[in-house]
Amino acid sequence: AQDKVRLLLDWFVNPDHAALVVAKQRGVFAKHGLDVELIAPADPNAPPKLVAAGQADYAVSYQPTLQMLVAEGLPLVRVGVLVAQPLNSLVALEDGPVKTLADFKGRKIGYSIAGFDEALLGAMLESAGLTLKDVTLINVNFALTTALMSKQVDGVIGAFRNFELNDLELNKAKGRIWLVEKNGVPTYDELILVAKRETIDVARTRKLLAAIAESTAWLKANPAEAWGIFSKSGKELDSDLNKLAWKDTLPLLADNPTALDRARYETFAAFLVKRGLIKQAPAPDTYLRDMK
Amino acid sequence: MTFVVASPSLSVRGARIAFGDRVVTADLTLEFPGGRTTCLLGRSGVGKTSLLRWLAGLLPGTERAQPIAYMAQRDLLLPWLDLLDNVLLGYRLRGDALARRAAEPRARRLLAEVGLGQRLGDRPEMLSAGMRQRAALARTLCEDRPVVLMDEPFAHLDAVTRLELQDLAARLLDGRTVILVTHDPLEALRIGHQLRVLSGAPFSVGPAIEPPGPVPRDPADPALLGLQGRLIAELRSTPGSTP
Amino acid sequence: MTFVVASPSLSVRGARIAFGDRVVTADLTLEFPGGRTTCLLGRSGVGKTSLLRWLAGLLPGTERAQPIAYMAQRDLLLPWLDLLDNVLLGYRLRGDALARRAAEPRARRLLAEVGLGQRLGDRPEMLSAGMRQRAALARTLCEDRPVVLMDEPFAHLDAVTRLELQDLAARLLDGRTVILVTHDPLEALRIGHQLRVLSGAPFSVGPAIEPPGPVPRDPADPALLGLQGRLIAELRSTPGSTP
Amino acid sequence: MRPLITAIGLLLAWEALAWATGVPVYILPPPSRVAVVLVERFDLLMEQGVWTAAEMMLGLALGLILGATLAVVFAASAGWRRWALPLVIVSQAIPVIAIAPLLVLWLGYGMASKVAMAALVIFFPVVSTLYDGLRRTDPGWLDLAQTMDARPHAVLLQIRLPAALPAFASGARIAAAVAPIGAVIGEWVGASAGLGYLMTQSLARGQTPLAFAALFLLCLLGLALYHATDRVARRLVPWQSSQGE
Amino acid sequence: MRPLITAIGLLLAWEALAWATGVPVYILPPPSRVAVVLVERFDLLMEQGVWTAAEMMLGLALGLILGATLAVVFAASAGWRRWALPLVIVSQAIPVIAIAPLLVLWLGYGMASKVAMAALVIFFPVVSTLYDGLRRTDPGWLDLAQTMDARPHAVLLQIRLPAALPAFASGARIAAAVAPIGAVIGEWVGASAGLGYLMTQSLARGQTPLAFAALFLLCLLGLALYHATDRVARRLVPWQSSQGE
Ligand SMILES: Nc1ncnc2c1ncn2[C@@H]1O[C@H](COP(=O)(O)OP(=O)(O)OP(=O)(O)O)[C@@H](O)[C@H]1O
Ligand SMILES: Nc1ncnc2c1ncn2[C@@H]1O[C@H](COP(=O)(O)OP(=O)(O)OP(=O)(O)O)[C@@H](O)[C@H]1O
Ligand SMILES: [Mg+2]
Ligand SMILES: [Mg+2]
Repeated sequence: AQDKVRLLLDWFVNPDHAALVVAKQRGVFAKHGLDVELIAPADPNAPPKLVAAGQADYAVSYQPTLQMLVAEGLPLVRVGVLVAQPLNSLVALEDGPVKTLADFKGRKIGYSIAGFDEALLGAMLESAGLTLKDVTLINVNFALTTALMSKQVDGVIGAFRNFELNDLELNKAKGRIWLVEKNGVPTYDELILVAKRETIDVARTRKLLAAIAESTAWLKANPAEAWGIFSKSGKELDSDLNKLAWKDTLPLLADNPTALDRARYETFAAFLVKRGLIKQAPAPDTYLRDMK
Repeated sequence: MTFVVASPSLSVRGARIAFGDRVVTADLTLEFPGGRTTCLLGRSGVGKTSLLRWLAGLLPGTERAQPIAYMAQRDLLLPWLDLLDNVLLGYRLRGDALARRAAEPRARRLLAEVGLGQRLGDRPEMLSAGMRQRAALARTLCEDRPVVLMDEPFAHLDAVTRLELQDLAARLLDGRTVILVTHDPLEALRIGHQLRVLSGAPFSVGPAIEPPGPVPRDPADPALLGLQGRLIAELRSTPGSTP
Repeated sequence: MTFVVASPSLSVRGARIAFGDRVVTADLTLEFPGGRTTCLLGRSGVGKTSLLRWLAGLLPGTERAQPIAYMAQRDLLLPWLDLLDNVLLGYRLRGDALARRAAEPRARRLLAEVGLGQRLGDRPEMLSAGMRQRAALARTLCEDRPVVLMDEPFAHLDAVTRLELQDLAARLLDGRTVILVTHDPLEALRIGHQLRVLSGAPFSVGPAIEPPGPVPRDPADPALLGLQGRLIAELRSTPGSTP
Repeated sequence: MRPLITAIGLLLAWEALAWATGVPVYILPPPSRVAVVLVERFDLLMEQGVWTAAEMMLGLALGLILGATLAVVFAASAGWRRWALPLVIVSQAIPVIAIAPLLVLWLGYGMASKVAMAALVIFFPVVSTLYDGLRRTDPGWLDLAQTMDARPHAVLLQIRLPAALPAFASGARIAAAVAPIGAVIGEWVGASAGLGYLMTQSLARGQTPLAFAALFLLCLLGLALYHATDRVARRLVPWQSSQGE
Repeated sequence: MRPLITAIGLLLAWEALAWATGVPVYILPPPSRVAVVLVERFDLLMEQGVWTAAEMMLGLALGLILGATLAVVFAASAGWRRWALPLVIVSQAIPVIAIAPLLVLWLGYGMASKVAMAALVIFFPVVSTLYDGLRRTDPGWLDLAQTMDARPHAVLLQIRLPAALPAFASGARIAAAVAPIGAVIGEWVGASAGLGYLMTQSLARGQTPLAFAALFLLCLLGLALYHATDRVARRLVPWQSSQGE
C-alpha cells in the first residue's frame, strides 16, 4: 500500500515547485511508495503552522521563517532543502534614479509580507552606509512588480531573482538587482522542507527526499519535456512568465535535497538575533535533522 | 353558538392610567356586570381607548385575569394572510390545530354574515376600510371568548350595515361580558344593557344608564330618543377638548 | 378667511374604475357643482373611496386639473412631526417658506378650533384616534384649496365634537367645491348642499338630493328626518354586500 | 436585455476610465485587452469560475440560513442576544489571515473551510437587518396577539417574522452583493482554486489582464446572484408595493 | 457595565474554546497568553490601534455620507439608478488586491487610500438598506404629498427620507460592524501602520499572541463603534418604539 503524504507548498504552484509537481505527475513518488498530495495555500505563513498543528506532514517553507517560528516555540524541524541558496533580492528599475544601494536614501521601498524582508533590507542598506530610517518602507503585499513599474516605489525587497526580473521584462521594463547574499546578508536556504518534530517519520522522509532528488535530476536533464508536464498539470500554470522563469529556476534547484550545512544556520540565526527578529538563537539540534 | 359557562364581571379598583405627566384617570373604581353589554361613551380623547387597553392588560403594569377578545380601533389585519386566515388568527397563534379546524366553519359563516362571504381569499389591502373593519369584527366574534372588548367597532360602516352588524353582534355576544366603545349614542342605546359616560380630565365615569327592554332595541322607540337627548347633554356638559 | 377666486365644478365623463377583474364603476358620468358641498353616501365597499381617489388623480391613469385638498380615510399624520408641523405639511412640501410662515397663525388657530390648541407640540402617537382625525381635518382645512375631498372625516369623533366640527367645516369651506364621503345620513343632510347615493356593483350614482335651506342645517328639522328615512331606504334597497 | 445593456455600459465606462486616466495596462488593463484573455484562457477561467460560483452559492445559502436562524434566536431570547450578539459583531472584525489556520484545523483543506469563511462574511447583514426588522413589529399586532393568548413562538413565527420579511429581503440583497468577495476571501483558506486564487496569483506574477478577466467573471457572477436574489426577495413580500422601478 | 460583563464573558468563552479544543498556542493563543502580550507591548499596540481607529472612523463617516447620498440619488432618479446601481454592486465584488494598485496610483500611500478602501467596504450596507427603505414609503403618505402638489425633492427629503430612517439605522449598524475589517482591508493597501499591519507582521513571524492581542484590540474597537452607532441610530427614530431590550 502507498504511504499517504500531505505536503503543503509555500504558496501557489510555481516553477520553484517543479521537482515536486513533476515527481507527482511522472509517478516518481508512487515509485517510492508514496501517495503525495500537494496543497497550495494562499498565505505563505500558514503552512509551517499547520504542519506543527498536525494538519499536514510536510511544508515547503523558508529558512528565516523556520528559524523565527522555532524561536517562537513551534515544534518544527528542517528535513530537506529544495533551493539551497537565497532567491530573495532587492530590485529597482534600470532606468530609474537608483543606480547604487546608496541611492535609496530618502526613497520608498516596497516589501511583501514575508516578515523578514525588513531585516534583510536593513542589513543591505547598512552595507551601503544607510539605515532603515533613511528609507520609507511600504507593505505592497504581493504586487511587487506593479508597485515598481508604476513608480509608486523606487525599489522592492522580496523579489525572487528567478521571477521578478522576468516579470519586468515581460512588461517591457528592465530591472537592476542587488542579491541579498552579496550585500551584507549571510547566505541561507531559500526553500526548505519542514516537518513536525514529535511525529517525524524518518523512513518516509528519506523516501520523499529520494524521490525529489530523482525528479530533480530528471528535470535538469529534460527541461523541455519537464516544462510540458509541469505546464499541463494546471491550466493556470501555462503562462509566459512561468515559461521564462522555468529556465532560470531549474539550475537553482538543489541536486541533493538531503544536504545540510549547519554552519549556514548558525550564522543566519546569529544574523536574525542581531537584527532583532529573534531574541535568542535556538539550539540547532532542536530544529535541524540530518536525513542522509 | 357555543355554550358559554360563565361570563365574569370585570371590576376596576383604584386604577390609575397616565402617560408621563398626563393623568388620564386616577383612582378609578368601576364594575362591569358579567354577561351584559356595557357601552362606553365620552368625548374624543377622554380616555375610552385607554380604559379598554387597561382592561385588556395592554398598558404597562397591567394584567388581565381571564381570556378576552379585543377589537382595537384599527383593524390590525395581517396583510400577508387572506381574510379567512385573518379571522382564524387567534387559533393559529394559540397553536391549537384541532380547535382551528373546528373553528373554520364558524369563521366562514361569520365572514358571510358580515358580508364578506365572497372575499374569503382576498388579502386585506384589496378591501375597503369598512370591509376591513367587518373582517376585524368577524375575527373578534370568532374568538368566542367570555369577555369581549370592542373599540368603535362600527365606525367605518354605513347606516344600514351598521344596524345589521349591531344585530349580529348583539345576537352572538348574548350572555357575554361586552364592553363596547362607541361615539354613536343611538348605537349605545340600541345594544347596550347599560351605558356609561366618561368625562373630565382626569376622567371619571358617570352613573350607569340602563335603557328599558331587551337588546337590540328599536332605535325609533321614543323612550330611546329621550335618553339620547340626555346622553348628548351629558357629553356636552363636560368641557371636552373643543374649547 | 382667504378670498377664494373661483371654485370650479368637477365633472366625471365616462369614467371607469377597476381593480383587476373587479369593476368598481364603468362609464360613470357625473357633475359636482362648483362652490357647493356634495355628500356621497353608499354601502360599505360600494366604491366611495375609489371615486374620491379618482377625482384626486390618485388612481393609475388619472390626473387632476386643479389644486385640491384631500383628507383620506386614515389620518396619515407623519409620526416624526409635531401637530403644528403636520398641519403645515403642504406648505413644507411645496417648499414655499413665505407662504408657510404666513399660514402658521392659521394653522395654530385651526388646531385650537378642532380642540388641539394645547397639543401643538405633541407627536401623533401621543394622541387618541379622534384627536388624530381632528389634526388631519385641520391639515386639510389649512390647505385652503378651492376643491376639498374628504373621506369620512368625522368617523372617529363623538357626537358633540362631530356637530361642532361639522359647523366649523361648513363655515370654513363655504364657497368651495367640497365632496365629502360619510356614513351618517344626518351628517350628510346637515352639511351637504346636495347628497348622492352610490349603489350597485359596478356602482351607479343616484339622483341629487337637495335638502332645503342653508348649511349647516338644524338636525332636529322634521323635513330632514323625512329625508333621512328616504336615504336609509335608498341605501337599504341596494343589495349592499351583506346578504 | 437590461442586464446586457448594463454590462455593455459598464464595459464602456471601464474602457473610458482606462483611457481617460492613462492608467498603465499592468494596473488597469482596458476591457479590449481583457476580452482577448477572456477568450484565450476561457477554459481556465471557466474551471476556476465554477469553483467560485459554487462557493458563492453555498456560502450565500449557509449565510442566509445561519443569519435568519440567529436573528430569530436573538429576537426570541434576550439571554442569547446578550451573549451572542457581541460575538457576532466581533466575528465581523476578524481578518481571514488570523482565522484561516483555525478553519483548516477544524474543517480541513476542502471546500468546507472556504464556504464557512464565505458564510462568515455573508451571514452578518442578514442577522442584522432581520433582527432589526423583528424588533420593529407594529405594536398593535403584538397587542392583538397578547389578547389572543398567543404562544410566544407563534407570535415570533407568524407575526414578527412575516412582518420582518422586507427587512430580511434587504439583508439578503446585501448578502448576495458581498457573496463574491466572501467567496474570494474564503479562497484564502486552505487549498487554492477559484477566481480569487487566480487573481492573486496573476497579479503577483504581473499577468494583470488575466487577473482582470477573472475579476470580470467574478463581477458577472455577483450581478447575476444579486439579481436572482432581488427577484426572490421581491416575491417574498407580495403584499407590499415598492415605489422604485 | 454591560459591555464589561460581555467582554469578560467573551474572554472566558475564548479561553474555554482554546482549552476544550486543544488548539496549539501558535494557532489560537488563550487569552491569558494574549493578556501578557497586551501588557508587555501596550505601547506598540496603542500606537497601531490609534491608526486603525482613525481609519475606521474616517471610513465609517465617509461610508455613511457616501452611502446615504447614493441611496437618495438612486431613489430620486431612475436613470442614475439604472447605471450606477450595478456599479455599486460590482464594487463589492472587487478584492482589495485588484484595486490596491489603482488606489495607490490615485491616492498615494498615505491614509487617503486606506480610508477610501475602508469606505468602499462600509458604504454598501448603507446604500442598500437606505435605498430599500426609501422604496418602501407608505403609499398613503405619497398620495397625500401628491395631492399637496409637493415638489419631488421635498417628498424625498421630508417624507421618504425620515420614513426610511429606521432602514438607515439598520444599514449604519452593519456599516459600524464591518468598519474594523474595512480598516484592516484598507491597511492591505500599501500599509506601514495599523492593527491589521501588525497582525500580518506578527503572524508571519510566528508571534501569534501579539497578533491576537492586536485582534483583541480590533474587536474592542469594533464593539465600541457598534455600540456608539447603535445608540445614535436609536435616537434617530424616537417616534418608533422597538421591542428588543
Ligand atoms: N387596491 C385594491 N385592490 C383590489 N380591490 C380594491 C382595491 N381597493 C378597493 N378595492 C375594491 O373596490 C371596491 C370599492 O372599494 P372602496 O374602498 O372604494 O369602497 P368604499 O365605498 O370606500 O367602502 P367603505 O365605506 O368601506 O370605505 C371594494 O370592493 C374593494 O374591495
Ligand atoms: N401613547 C400615548 N402617549 C401619550 N399620551 C397618550 C398616549 N395614548 C393616549 N394618550 C393620551 O391619553 C388621552 C386618552 O386617549 P384615548 O386614546 O384613551 O382617548 P379616547 O377616549 O379613546 O379618544 P378617541 O375617542 O379619540 O379615540 C389623550 O389625551 C391622549 O392624548
Ligand atoms: Mg379611542
Ligand atoms: Mg372608503
